[in-house]
Amino acid sequence: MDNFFDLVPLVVLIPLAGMLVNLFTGRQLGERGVGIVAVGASGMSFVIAVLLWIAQVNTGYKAAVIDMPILADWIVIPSANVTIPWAFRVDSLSVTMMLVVTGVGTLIHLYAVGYMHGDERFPRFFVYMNMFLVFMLILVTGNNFLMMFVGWEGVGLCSYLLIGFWFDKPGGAGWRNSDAARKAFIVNRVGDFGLILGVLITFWTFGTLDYYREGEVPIVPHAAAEEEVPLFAPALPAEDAGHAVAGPLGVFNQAELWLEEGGHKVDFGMVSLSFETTLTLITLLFLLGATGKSAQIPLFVWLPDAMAGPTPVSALIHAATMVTAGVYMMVRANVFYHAAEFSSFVVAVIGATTALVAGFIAVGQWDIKRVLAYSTVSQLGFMVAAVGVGAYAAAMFHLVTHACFKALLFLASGSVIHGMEHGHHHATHDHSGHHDDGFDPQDMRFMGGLKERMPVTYWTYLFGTLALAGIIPFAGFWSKDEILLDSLKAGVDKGLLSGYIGFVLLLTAAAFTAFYMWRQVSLVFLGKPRHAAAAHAEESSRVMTWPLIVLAALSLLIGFINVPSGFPILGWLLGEHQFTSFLEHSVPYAHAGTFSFLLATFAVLLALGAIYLARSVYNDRVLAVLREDPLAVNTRMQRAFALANAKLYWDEFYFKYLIYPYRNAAYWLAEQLDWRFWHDYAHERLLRDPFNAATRALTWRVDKQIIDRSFDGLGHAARRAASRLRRIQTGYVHIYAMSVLFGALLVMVLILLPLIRDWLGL
Amino acid sequence: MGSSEVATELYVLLSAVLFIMGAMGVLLRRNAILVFMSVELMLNAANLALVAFARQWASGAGHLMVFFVMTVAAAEVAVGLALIVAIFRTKKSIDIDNLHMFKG
Amino acid sequence: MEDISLVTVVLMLPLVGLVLMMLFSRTEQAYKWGALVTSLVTFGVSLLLVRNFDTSVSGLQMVQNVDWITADSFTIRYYVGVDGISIWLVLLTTFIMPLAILASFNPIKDRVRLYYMFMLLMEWAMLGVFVAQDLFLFYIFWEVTLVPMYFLIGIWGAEERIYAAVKFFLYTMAGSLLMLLAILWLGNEAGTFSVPDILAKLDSGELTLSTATGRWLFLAFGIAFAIKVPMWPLHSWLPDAHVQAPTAGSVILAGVLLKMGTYGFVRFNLPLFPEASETFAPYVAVLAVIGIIYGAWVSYGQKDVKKLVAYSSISHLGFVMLGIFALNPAGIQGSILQMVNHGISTGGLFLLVGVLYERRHTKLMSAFGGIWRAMPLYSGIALVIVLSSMGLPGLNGFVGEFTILLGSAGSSVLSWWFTFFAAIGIILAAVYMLYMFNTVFMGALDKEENKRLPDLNWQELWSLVPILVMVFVIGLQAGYFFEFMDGSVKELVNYVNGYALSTAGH
Amino acid sequence: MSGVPSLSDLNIAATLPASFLALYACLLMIVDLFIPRTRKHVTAGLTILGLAISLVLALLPLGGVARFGDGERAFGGMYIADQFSDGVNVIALITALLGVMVAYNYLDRIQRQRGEYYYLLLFTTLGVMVMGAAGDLVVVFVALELLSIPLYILSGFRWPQEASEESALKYFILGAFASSFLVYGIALVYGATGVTDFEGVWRAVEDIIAEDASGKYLLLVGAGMLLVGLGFKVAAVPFHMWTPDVYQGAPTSVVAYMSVAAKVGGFAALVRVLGCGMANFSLDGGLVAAWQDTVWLIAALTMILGNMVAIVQSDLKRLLAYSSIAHAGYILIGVAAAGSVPVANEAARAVIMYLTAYAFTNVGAFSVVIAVERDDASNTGLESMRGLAAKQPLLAASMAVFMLSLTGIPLTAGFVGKWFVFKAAIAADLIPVAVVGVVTSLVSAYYYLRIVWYMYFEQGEGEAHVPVPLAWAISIATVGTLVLGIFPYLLSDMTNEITLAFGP
Repeated sequence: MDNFFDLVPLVVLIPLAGMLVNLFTGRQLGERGVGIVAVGASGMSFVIAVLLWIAQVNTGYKAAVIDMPILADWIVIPSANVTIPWAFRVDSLSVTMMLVVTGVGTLIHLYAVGYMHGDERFPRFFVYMNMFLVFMLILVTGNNFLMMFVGWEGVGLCSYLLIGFWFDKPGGAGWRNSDAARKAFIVNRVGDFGLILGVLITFWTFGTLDYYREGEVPIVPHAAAEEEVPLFAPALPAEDAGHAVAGPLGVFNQAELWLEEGGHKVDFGMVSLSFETTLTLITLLFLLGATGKSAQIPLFVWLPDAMAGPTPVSALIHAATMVTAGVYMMVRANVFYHAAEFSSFVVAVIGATTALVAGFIAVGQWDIKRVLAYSTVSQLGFMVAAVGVGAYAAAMFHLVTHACFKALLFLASGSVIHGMEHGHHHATHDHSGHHDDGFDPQDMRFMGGLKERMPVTYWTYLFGTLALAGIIPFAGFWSKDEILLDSLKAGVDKGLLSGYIGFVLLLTAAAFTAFYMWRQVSLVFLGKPRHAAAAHAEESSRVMTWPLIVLAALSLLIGFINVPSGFPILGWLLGEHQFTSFLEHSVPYAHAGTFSFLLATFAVLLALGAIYLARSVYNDRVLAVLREDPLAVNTRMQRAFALANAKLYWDEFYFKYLIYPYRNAAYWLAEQLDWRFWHDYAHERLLRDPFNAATRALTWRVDKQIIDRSFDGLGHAARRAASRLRRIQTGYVHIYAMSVLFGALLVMVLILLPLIRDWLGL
Repeated sequence: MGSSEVATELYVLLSAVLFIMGAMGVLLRRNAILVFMSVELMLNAANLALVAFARQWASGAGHLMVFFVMTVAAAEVAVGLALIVAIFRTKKSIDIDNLHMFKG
Repeated sequence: MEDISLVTVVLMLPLVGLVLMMLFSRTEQAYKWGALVTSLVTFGVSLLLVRNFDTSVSGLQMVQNVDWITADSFTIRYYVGVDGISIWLVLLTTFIMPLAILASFNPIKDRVRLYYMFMLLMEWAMLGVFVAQDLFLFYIFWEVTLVPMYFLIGIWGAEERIYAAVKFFLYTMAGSLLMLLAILWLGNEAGTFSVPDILAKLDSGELTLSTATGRWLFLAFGIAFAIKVPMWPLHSWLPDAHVQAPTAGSVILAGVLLKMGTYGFVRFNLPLFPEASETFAPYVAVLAVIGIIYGAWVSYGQKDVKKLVAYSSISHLGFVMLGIFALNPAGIQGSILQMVNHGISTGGLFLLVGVLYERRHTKLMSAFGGIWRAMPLYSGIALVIVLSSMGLPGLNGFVGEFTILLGSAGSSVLSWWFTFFAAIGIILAAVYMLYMFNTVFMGALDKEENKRLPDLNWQELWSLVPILVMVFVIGLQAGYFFEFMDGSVKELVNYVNGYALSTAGH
Repeated sequence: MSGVPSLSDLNIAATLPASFLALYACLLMIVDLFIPRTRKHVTAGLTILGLAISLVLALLPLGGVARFGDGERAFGGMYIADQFSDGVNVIALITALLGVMVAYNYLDRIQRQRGEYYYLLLFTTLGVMVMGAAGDLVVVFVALELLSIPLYILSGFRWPQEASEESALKYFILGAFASSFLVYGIALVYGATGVTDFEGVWRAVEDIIAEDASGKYLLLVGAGMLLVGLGFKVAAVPFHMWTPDVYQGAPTSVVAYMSVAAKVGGFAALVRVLGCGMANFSLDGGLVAAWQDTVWLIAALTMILGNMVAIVQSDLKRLLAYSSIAHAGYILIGVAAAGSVPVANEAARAVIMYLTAYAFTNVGAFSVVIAVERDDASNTGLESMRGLAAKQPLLAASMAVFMLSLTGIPLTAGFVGKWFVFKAAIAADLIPVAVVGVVTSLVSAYYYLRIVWYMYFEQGEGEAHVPVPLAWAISIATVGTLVLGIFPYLLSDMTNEITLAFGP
């Protein structure tokens, strides 16, 4: 089964081929052909991922580094000891990500065939989608940070293109889809700035960017390996004793060795830092990258706007896969984060805070997708916080489960939107007199009662909601519970402050989650239709509902892959923490979650309580009469609601203090400083004009007048001396002669100057 | 050198005075012919100096030079007068102050 | 007389083509095609340079070294050759020229013959700059590039063309005259103008430059190159020249001409004045980083697409300068590659702007919007080139920028702050590039006159496709390009550092 | 010196190009009497023939093909036939050839087709040649007058046109005035050294320096006077003021010729007098001549004033006049460099290179002016250049080449000239003046480029009149400018062995 590993390039190349086929022949293929190619490419990629998984299992979770076919090494500078190859890494972590990306991706592709039906840019959409798969898979399969960066920015590009897919759709109030797209790209770039700096420092610290070299296995840390026999003994080449900068080891093992050794200094060109400081620096910079891609504070602002893209995009890119790249990256760098305590603290706090803040904002949103977007931000906060408290396995676990149920929720919401649009079309068609009342198919205020009209969507949506809310036995319960428990344990067992902070914030966030999700369910599906569109909504086609059903099933079941140890019955039935064991082979600091009956019960009760609360606030009776949010009219809650509704004025803050100043400064620089001052004033007033003045002076003053006038004067004087009393006209010849004479005097003075100086004793 | 002989310096001084007088003449006179004669005066001042130096160095080169200067001066006179005549025909004036057709 | 080297052949081909064209071509059509064929043949032959290049040799290859002017106190040689530093720039030149010529087919309707003559003259002079190893020869080519460009801008440029042409000429000449003095001074001391000989003399101690002298000479050369680059704050000629030049002129300006400045730094300043290079490195780097951020910032404030692209060059070349003065192999190799990358992507951007200008005769961004809908092929290509310019990984721009940052981060003469601020430039690049892309290509197609814009015609398409190909080739396979320059750069860096060591020993 | 030299001692063969031309000119003067007024093209043809023969005779020794006579000295050291004088000969003759070509049709157009023009031109040329070969101050003086007097006449050749006459008289009076300075300078040098031949002066200077004799004051003043006299001829600031007026007033064909010829003569003499005679005249026993500072200061002044004033000129002839003043400044740098003994030869070569470049370029530029000038001497404003490129592409291209050459852009002769001159200046450690040189070159670029942009970038009438001989002259000038620019070694190799110094 070893040779299955060699298939890994295909994971990337098949979607690439699909993309190229659709790019060049999309117009000829027609919708059906394009759909087959795109979904087929994605599906085949999934098959390869499954094969790789099988290969992993069969080879005892061996990792492999596979070179890219056709392309040789990417950046190689022998004299600078830089070697950055195109190489894939197959290990349990990358295979996990591959499975998620291609698996969920295929379903969403399939769904999108239905969703995008009839769009004039149908082929282009699938070109982008396949391109996204290409980059996402490069991101997760690359064996070095730079390849990851390629994928990292590449998915950012796809995100840009897909958010702006309907770039010419007239947007409201000066904010267009293309602006949302641009915002996403630029905010991400801010994160990438951190990431690339981190990569640079990583390179100069280790002399390489490879995670692990070919044939190298992760050194299992002694701390984590206490109770277990190390699965793999470190296979260190003998000559590595000296830890050369460009050592034959990948970055992680190198770091492990240096940490063990202690006191290692890293020499950069001008500074020398202790290795621990360097790691802190690197991890903080990586964190900046992660806050961009995984939408954490302070860079999460792009994600809600990203909902301007078609819904499958929101599901695939902005919920299930791309946004988790930051989490993947930090898990990948778990060796670093484990060693960098301060950074981990920051990570935990940022993650937990984001989870809470986003959860809070989600409560105040009207747009069905926006709620989900903030929910995504919040859930990503959970994952990031998990990384921060050292629960790498839990973070990945939540990543996987979240991918399923959040994709489901988005797709289902897409189905709702589709249905609403259909209903609206139907309604306006039927009642020609019906005039538009600012209808927005995504605004939940126009919905209600869709449960009857769209039963499949309703039920799948319900599954997703329960999973997200963390209701046992849905997937979300297992992963969220593991994160909560791990952070509590980090606090209690290891005495980490971040653990306590994380636990409290995340628990609160979990309650918010359940609340806003049930608010959404109530507003969308329950009660009576509040608008003609909702009343006429229709269930989506089967190509759209089937993926929903599959995902709903996954949302229910996927949690069982990592049943915590100590869970009654299920643990015995399905095996305990299977997923963690799988992951451990590539994530040295992954550790299995245990189970706390008390906490689990508490969390579930909390969620149920929040659901109850939500239902009691958003009950049918109230909604039937009120077009406003019940909270907005509640005197005690309305200020909080307004704050949530305004997204905490986060965007406004950025606009006021960053974007407008930057833009205005740009105008000022461009028009005033560079053009008016430097280009015009400095060159004309300070260079050209004085030069012209000098020229004029030389021409009219010196060449004509000084010589003219002074000689004129001289001539007068001379004439007076010669007792010539009559007025004498001057003529040019005289002046010229005078100038010759003057010149002669000048020459005399000049030529005698050294002698004159001698005489005067100077 | 006998006491009756005049020192070379005095000749040179005289020639310098003549030269300066000639130069002043060029500067002050407006009649082309007078200007021209002033130039001749300057040349002759140089001649005087040459002869004086020739006497001092007791070499013939100075004398030789004087002959050439005189010859050339004659040639110049010829050309100069021709020009003056020509311009007189055109302008009915040989006032060199009237020669200012050109302006920078 | 030794055999004629391939470098000479490449160098002289445009001239041969020019002469043949003048002798045998009668019609304008013949001039067009003659120029295109000549430039294509030159490109083809220059590919042989790559094939014959021996990457294990760090010095000059395919050298031709003939005495040209001899005098008792000095000699001047026709001394040409390529090494790892110059070969890609030669290739860049031969690559860009056919594209520029092809892109001129439609827009140039006036004085066609003269135009193509100047184009070939331009190619010849630019190639000369990159292969000349004698300072006299170098200076000749350096100055000669001014002449055709002066005419290209002045005759076929836009409204303000005369002002731009004269400013371009005077600005560049101002710098190069100082360089002329430095060249004369150096040649006078060394008794030769050939750079390898001077280096050998410096190395053997036969010629020594005092610290002060070295610094003065560095400045004299440096200012000339800095104007050409152009480094902030000497950039004021650039927006004029780039904006007013005809499309092909802008392509050549941005694509090749600016590289002469950065190339000059690598070729002359570093090896000839190593001490001064190390001393001035932080100062140059400060200007470079200011340029990166300033250029990007000012680009964002532009209303005219062409001006935006022009200012972006200041930012991009700031990166190149930063890499050069990191004074380590990664930085310098990154810079050299980035010179090529900038030539390709900014050349491409100017071609793109030219396409728009051809159709609408305006370059104001506000005149467009939603072009993607009207011209999908064009916009798709534009997207790739824009991304390449803003350094998307996997495309060429990224490799260069990354390697430069890698170099500057690991530099022993530059502090980390340079890398930090330069990296900010990457963010800002996205800001202005996407601003441009969004304004011109995205958004609603709401202007009536834009709705029926025809997509690319075949000349435009084929002038862009090679650029597209190179964007990917370099982006994915930069190692191949680095391999060629590695030996030469390594030697250069050793030389510079060796000097530093020897002075440290004193 | 004493004793009557025999004819063979005179070594007349060494002076072949000059003596041939002298004889030929005299003969032509007689022959011309028998050529009817309507057939003056015969005179022109004969002039060209004579010049061509003389040119060949001058080129043979310069090219190292043949050397006439026995050694470099002729007429007892009065005439020095070395590479420098060969160089001057060639330049003078080429200039004269071009001068005849541009004149022929021009004279027809202004109805002054007379034989005198041609043989006066020959005499002037002879004067230039002899100046370059002068081995004695007396010869310098005589040659200077031989050069000047015909030029006075030629300047007034368009009489009774007032402008022409006025310029002639002006030139004449001021020229004579300056000559008297020269003569007085000669007298003083003679007074200080007791000799007039350069070799003698050189020796005497060594003695004066060695003894620190008071003669050095006399010598310094004498050198200064010589500088004044010759500086006037080359139009150095502040003796330049006649130049624009005379250039504007004189017939353009004369200007084309004399702007070069007078300069070549003046500079040849300056190099001979200062370089040959007094390069060793250093007051502190060093290697730098006492007059060097003065010369380079004048050079700097000349370059600055010439270039800056040229900018505001609106008449082509005046502009070129100021340009020619500026170029005198550049060449003076070379002369100044000759004041450093180790650099003297290189500097002399630089002067030759520059003068050659200048000859082709400047005659060419004035030829273009002749082409656009109307018969009534109008249309010489800068506007006459507008749109020339569209109507007269070749003429415009030539003019562009000349302008680039005057600016000093590579691949033109002007650059080579500047290169050599600046090189010499740097070798002589005259960096400040070299800096002034390059900075003013930049300034000059502006007004030269303006002519180019008028021709190429703007629309206009573009009227021009290019008869065959003028076309030939322009072509030769263009080709010469380019060939010298591209293959400078053709000339630099020929002038490789210029030796000025008499000293050990």
